[in-house]
Amino acid sequence: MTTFTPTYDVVAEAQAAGYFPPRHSVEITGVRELTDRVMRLTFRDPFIASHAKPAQFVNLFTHDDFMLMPRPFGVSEVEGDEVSVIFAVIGHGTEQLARLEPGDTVDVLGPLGRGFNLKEDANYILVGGGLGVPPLIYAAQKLAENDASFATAVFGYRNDHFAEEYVSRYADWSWSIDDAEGNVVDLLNKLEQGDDLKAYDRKPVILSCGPLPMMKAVAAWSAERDIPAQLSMEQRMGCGYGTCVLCTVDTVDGRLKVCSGGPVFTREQLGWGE
Amino acid sequence: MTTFTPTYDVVAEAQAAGYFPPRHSVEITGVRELTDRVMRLTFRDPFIASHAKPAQFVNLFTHDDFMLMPRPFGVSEVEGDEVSVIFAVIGHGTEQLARLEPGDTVDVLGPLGRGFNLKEDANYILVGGGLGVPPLIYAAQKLAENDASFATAVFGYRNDHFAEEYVSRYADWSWSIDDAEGNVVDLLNKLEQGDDLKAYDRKPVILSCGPLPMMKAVAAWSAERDIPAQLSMEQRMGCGYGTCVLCTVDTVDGRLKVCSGGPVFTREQLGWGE
Amino acid sequence: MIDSNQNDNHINIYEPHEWKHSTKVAGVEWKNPVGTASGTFQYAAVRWFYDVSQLGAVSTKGCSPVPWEGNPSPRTAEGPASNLNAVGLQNPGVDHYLEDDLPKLKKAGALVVANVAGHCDDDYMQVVAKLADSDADMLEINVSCPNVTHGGMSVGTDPVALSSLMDKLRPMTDKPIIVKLTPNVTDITVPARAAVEHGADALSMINTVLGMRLNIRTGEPIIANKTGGVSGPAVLPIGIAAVYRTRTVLPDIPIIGIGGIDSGEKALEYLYAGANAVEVGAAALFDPVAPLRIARELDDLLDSRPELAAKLAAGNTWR
Amino acid sequence: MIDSNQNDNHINIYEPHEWKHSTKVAGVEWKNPVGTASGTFQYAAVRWFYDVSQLGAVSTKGCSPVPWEGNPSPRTAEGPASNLNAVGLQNPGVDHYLEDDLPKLKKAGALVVANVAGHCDDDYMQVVAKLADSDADMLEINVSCPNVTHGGMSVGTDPVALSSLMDKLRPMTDKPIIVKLTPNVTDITVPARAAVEHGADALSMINTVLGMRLNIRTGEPIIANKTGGVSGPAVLPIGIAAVYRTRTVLPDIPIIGIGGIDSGEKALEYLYAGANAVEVGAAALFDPVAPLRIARELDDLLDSRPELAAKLAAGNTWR
Ligand SMILES: Cc1cc2nc3c(=O)[nH]c(=O)nc-3n(C[C@H](O)[C@H](O)[C@H](O)COP(=O)(O)OP(=O)(O)OC[C@H]3O[C@@H](n4cnc5c(N)ncnc54)[C@H](O)[C@@H]3O)c2cc1C
Ligand SMILES: Cc1cc2nc3c(=O)[nH]c(=O)nc-3n(C[C@H](O)[C@H](O)[C@H](O)COP(=O)(O)OP(=O)(O)OC[C@H]3O[C@@H](n4cnc5c(N)ncnc54)[C@H](O)[C@@H]3O)c2cc1C
Ligand SMILES: Cc1cc2nc3c(=O)[nH]c(=O)nc-3n(C[C@H](O)[C@H](O)[C@H](O)COP(=O)(O)O)c2cc1C
Ligand SMILES: Cc1cc2nc3c(=O)[nH]c(=O)nc-3n(C[C@H](O)[C@H](O)[C@H](O)COP(=O)(O)O)c2cc1C
Ligand code: FES
Ligand code: FES
Repeated sequence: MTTFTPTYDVVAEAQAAGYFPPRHSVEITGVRELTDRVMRLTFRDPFIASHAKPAQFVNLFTHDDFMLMPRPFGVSEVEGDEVSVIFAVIGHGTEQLARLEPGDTVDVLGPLGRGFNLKEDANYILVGGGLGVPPLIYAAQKLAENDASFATAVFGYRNDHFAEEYVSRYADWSWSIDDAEGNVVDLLNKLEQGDDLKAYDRKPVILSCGPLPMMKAVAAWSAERDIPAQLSMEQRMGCGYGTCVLCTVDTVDGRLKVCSGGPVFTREQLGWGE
Repeated sequence: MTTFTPTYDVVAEAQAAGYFPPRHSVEITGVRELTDRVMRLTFRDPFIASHAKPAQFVNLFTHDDFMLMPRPFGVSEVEGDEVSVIFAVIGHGTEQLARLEPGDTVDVLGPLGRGFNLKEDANYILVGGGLGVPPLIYAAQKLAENDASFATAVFGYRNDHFAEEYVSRYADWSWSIDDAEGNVVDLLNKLEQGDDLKAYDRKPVILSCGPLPMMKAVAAWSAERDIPAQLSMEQRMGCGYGTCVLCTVDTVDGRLKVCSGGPVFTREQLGWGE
Repeated sequence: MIDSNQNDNHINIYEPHEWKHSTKVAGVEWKNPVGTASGTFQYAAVRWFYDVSQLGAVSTKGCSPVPWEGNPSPRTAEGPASNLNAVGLQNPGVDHYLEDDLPKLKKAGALVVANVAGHCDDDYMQVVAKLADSDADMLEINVSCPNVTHGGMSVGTDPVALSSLMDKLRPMTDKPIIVKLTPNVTDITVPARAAVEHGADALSMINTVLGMRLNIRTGEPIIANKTGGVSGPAVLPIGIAAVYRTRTVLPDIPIIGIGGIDSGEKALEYLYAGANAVEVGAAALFDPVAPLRIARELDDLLDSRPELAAKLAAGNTWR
Repeated sequence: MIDSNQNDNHINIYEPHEWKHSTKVAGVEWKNPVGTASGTFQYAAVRWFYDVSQLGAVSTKGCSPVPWEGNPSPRTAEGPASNLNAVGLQNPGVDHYLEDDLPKLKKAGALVVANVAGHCDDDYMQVVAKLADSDADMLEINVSCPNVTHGGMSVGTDPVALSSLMDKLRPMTDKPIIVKLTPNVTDITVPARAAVEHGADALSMINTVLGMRLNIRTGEPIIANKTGGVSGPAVLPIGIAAVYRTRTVLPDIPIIGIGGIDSGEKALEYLYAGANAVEVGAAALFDPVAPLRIARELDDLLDSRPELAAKLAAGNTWR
């Protein structure tokens, strides 16, 4: 009986009073299985659609009262007032979210966290691995709105290249690799050799999200080349909005909250690859 | 994630193996609000429909994992393979059950307990109060199948006489009263004076279900007249099938389980009205 | 739509099954690591639902020297994802147990853990004396009952009292003695060590957690006894911590994990925490066949964990 | 369709509200009986969601003499209807608190309960010394932290150590001292009495319950610290029992009830158990505005309970 979800428009009330919307219920408008146990879920939320920045995330909540904790997912695309996330089914929570159907509702809180810094006009090299890919799709989508910046997607998948369809809509160049072929650093090296990471005179900036070992390797790769790198981290979360200090990552400035200090940290903050 | 409900036919499997069906999922086929906060819920369950005896009950389970405990309700009518219960919304569990709609599913275990003994050909006087009425409707329904017995319903309601429509389908005679007019014992006395409790030469037997004070008064009334009385008791339950000893009532034979020793006890067992 | 929920993987618990993964508790082989927890299993009720010989073991209702009438009703209330109970150990006494329940269970082929209750040391001794020559396979001493020999506190909360009780019981029988511990203590490893040092062959944990609910319409306690014991899914993390911490201190003692188990996955979690076996309590109140379903789920989960399965079969544990 | 669920009764928590039912804790008036629980409220995070001055009080994150970095990650796991945490009291220290959090909260109009952490008696003394002259309205001493002065056990589990700590802290300040007790003890009324006899003006209870989860894919603990503290709905009956039993032993001490509160109804249940006020913890993790929503629900529920409301307003309790 903890259903926190009001049936009235709590988002409008919060905004009218000058506050950020609390957890609220939204309608699922689309569900697609991209590959085995990887789902794309779309819901209608004008507030999140108009405010979310790349690498920001949303907390989704299951309808199962055994699982009260938030499930954080990076925003992967926004179309009109519809927001999409792409997620892997790894436990009971994502199993339940994977069973949602259009017309169902789900509770959401967001957008949360600090996204990528995309202010600079640059050639953003989006280095993603596995389920780190979704936020980078959204980065590509946002970058596509800015003619002065470019987006080069460099994605690594375990097997099926499930997100190419989406990223290819937005990225200026899109490359991918899977475990059978090698890892993203192999791909980066190959692209570098073929001069495929250059975009006219634009300065390269790495945006990365993926498994920890991959991101550490990417950080080292970028450090060697003195390319700035922004890395989006993952951590088990209690609240997702900065109130519980359950989601820390070790940085050169001490233990910082991933949910509000991040999820995006610079290579320098993490002290990686130096 | 304790959904115990299999999606396959566990009832058939259990029966095939010679066992009683465990908890299983059934489809709601009808929902009606009889009066303020009193609902009639119908579900399809061939097993319960063909086995339930009057005053036997079913455990219903909510879909809310906060509320794992069974909600026991007396069977109030059976039509074909559909089973109905009538219940008052008194807490969070019944609130949730009241929100079910046709096509929804609900988990059920039953039929449970020992019902009324209706073997004797007699004039059964069904004395019900409030939400004790539903099992007596089913007693009337079953008695209607036996030409040698009669059913005289004597029901007390708080205000709205919500069950008359149903009991009048089956009972040979049906009387009712509400709080504004008096209580069931007042009504019994009035009917006795008007000779309305007699059914030809049939021996009277009282079947009663209702609030404790009412049943005690009915027990006293029947004891004075030396009329046998079977009383259906209510107790908070843990399991409903006799395994936990959480549902006892004090009897002359010690503390007995309401769910499996009862819910029906004789006046003598309870030591009431002597 | 992804359909990977375990409940949708059809396990027909009524079909004959060859158990693949056994365990050993204090030298006694269980055909699988799942038993019932005391107080949530009565043969007369459960026999209608499944073949009780299919379980690893059945722990029967706490047994006292004479019949006990228990607490007045209501005896139960609900908590979020839990059940509260205050049965007060109502049971028909050890003589009835020996004449009725035990022979029926043995005839049905069950491996029987006879749970023993007492309000003073003498109660326990009387029951153990009678069970010593019985067909019960193991004894489980419930030390969570209020004990008058030790000033009303339960023996399980007082390591000195527990040691002295064990010193009395241990010489009385060669049957394996399991001591069932209460979580309502500052540090469960203290009574655990006391029990083992004074002769326990195994430990089981946890009994119920002290709790209470009030009726907000009346402002009064729901249970006649006022407080009760919390069980069911809500207590899972408490039971896991108890087993894990005890295993750290006592690397060799067999432990039966109890508390909040309602799926094969949760049973498995206890095994990883260091348990040799588990008992299922409240889940059986919500569905009679839960213990058997859980045993079958666990049997399948162990297929892909040969290292753990081998350790259990040999009487060892994951940790 | 019956529509009586409280969540469908539209309470607009953003609308200005005249609080109808206040309470008094150790002489300090709270505009309503609902505060936040320590460790689940950070002003910098919550200020975006609602006006914190609307709460009865805010209990801030445990404060140590110097910055503490806490435990490594992962720090959290999920239990059925609960959350497990092992933050390890990460906080920026009392000086930062006095310079930053506290002035901001006071400026925002909040009634501030400053929660104090320590790994030894001296830690507590240093923090209390600095808070004594601050704008904090009340102090809340968290005695659940592992304490090196007393051999690593938490002071809350040892009534002698707790008494001696209170003897040191009590003379240091005139501010009301609330002692926050851990439920991980054999009998919570024992430290409760020790705290009160040694100068506590009020008690708050419960802190988190010891628990643990393992990952069944790896067989290893989910939380880096291995064990953690269980909070959230699952612990409700444990908290209610703690308050009720303490109230029975200590009829006059103000008690703040904590544990599993996620609705006005559950807050009310604590008041019936004998609490003067409540604090809301984990519920705020699942929805930032939960404490304010609960306060509003309770304010309405108290309308129909004038006797209880009057007692609270006067600083008395239901029991
Ligand atoms: C900022 C952020 C963005 C993320 N974006 C994505 C994304 O776009 N796509 C995607 O597939 N996954 C993403 N994740 C991981 C995703 O949150 C987890 O896979 C998911 O919460 C697992 O839930 P579960 O119930 O299936 O797993 P369970 O293991 O059953 O969950 C138990 C608890 O652990 C937490 N948990 C388990 N695994 C993780 C994890 N890897 N990271 C964080 N919490 C975890 C759950 O949230 C829950 O509280 C992101 C995580 C973070 C922190
Ligand atoms: C044998 C039997 C037959 C019954 N038949 C009917 C019927 O036909 N119609 C009807 O309206 N009611 C009947 N009841 C009562 C019905 O079970 C309760 O009203 C219902 O369980 C309340 O659930 P809740 O979640 O709304 O209440 P809550 O108070 O939220 O429930 C909390 C817990 O207490 C139990 N509980 C609360 N009140 C009662 C009660 N009066 N009796 C037993 N358990 C209770 C619940 O089952 C649940 O486990 C019967 C009870 C029994 C024992
Ligand atoms: C109704 C009920 C009765 C119980 N009776 C006993 C008992 O007689 N002896 C005992 O040792 N434990 C008893 N217990 C405790 C359980 O055996 C078990 O330790 C506890 O419920 C935790 O497990 P669970 O969460 O799976 O229920 C009882 C529990 C319940 C719910
Ligand atoms: C993430 C987290 C951090 C906590 N930190 C503290 C703390 O610093 N000091 C303290 O006294 N209690 C702390 N607690 C305990 C809570 O204040 C509260 O006592 C407990 O969580 C039970 O309440 P709940 O069930 O409402 O969460 C913390 C709890 C959580 C969940
Ligand atoms: S998850 Fe709560 S502070 Fe980050
Ligand atoms: S409810 Fe379990 S024995 Fe009656």
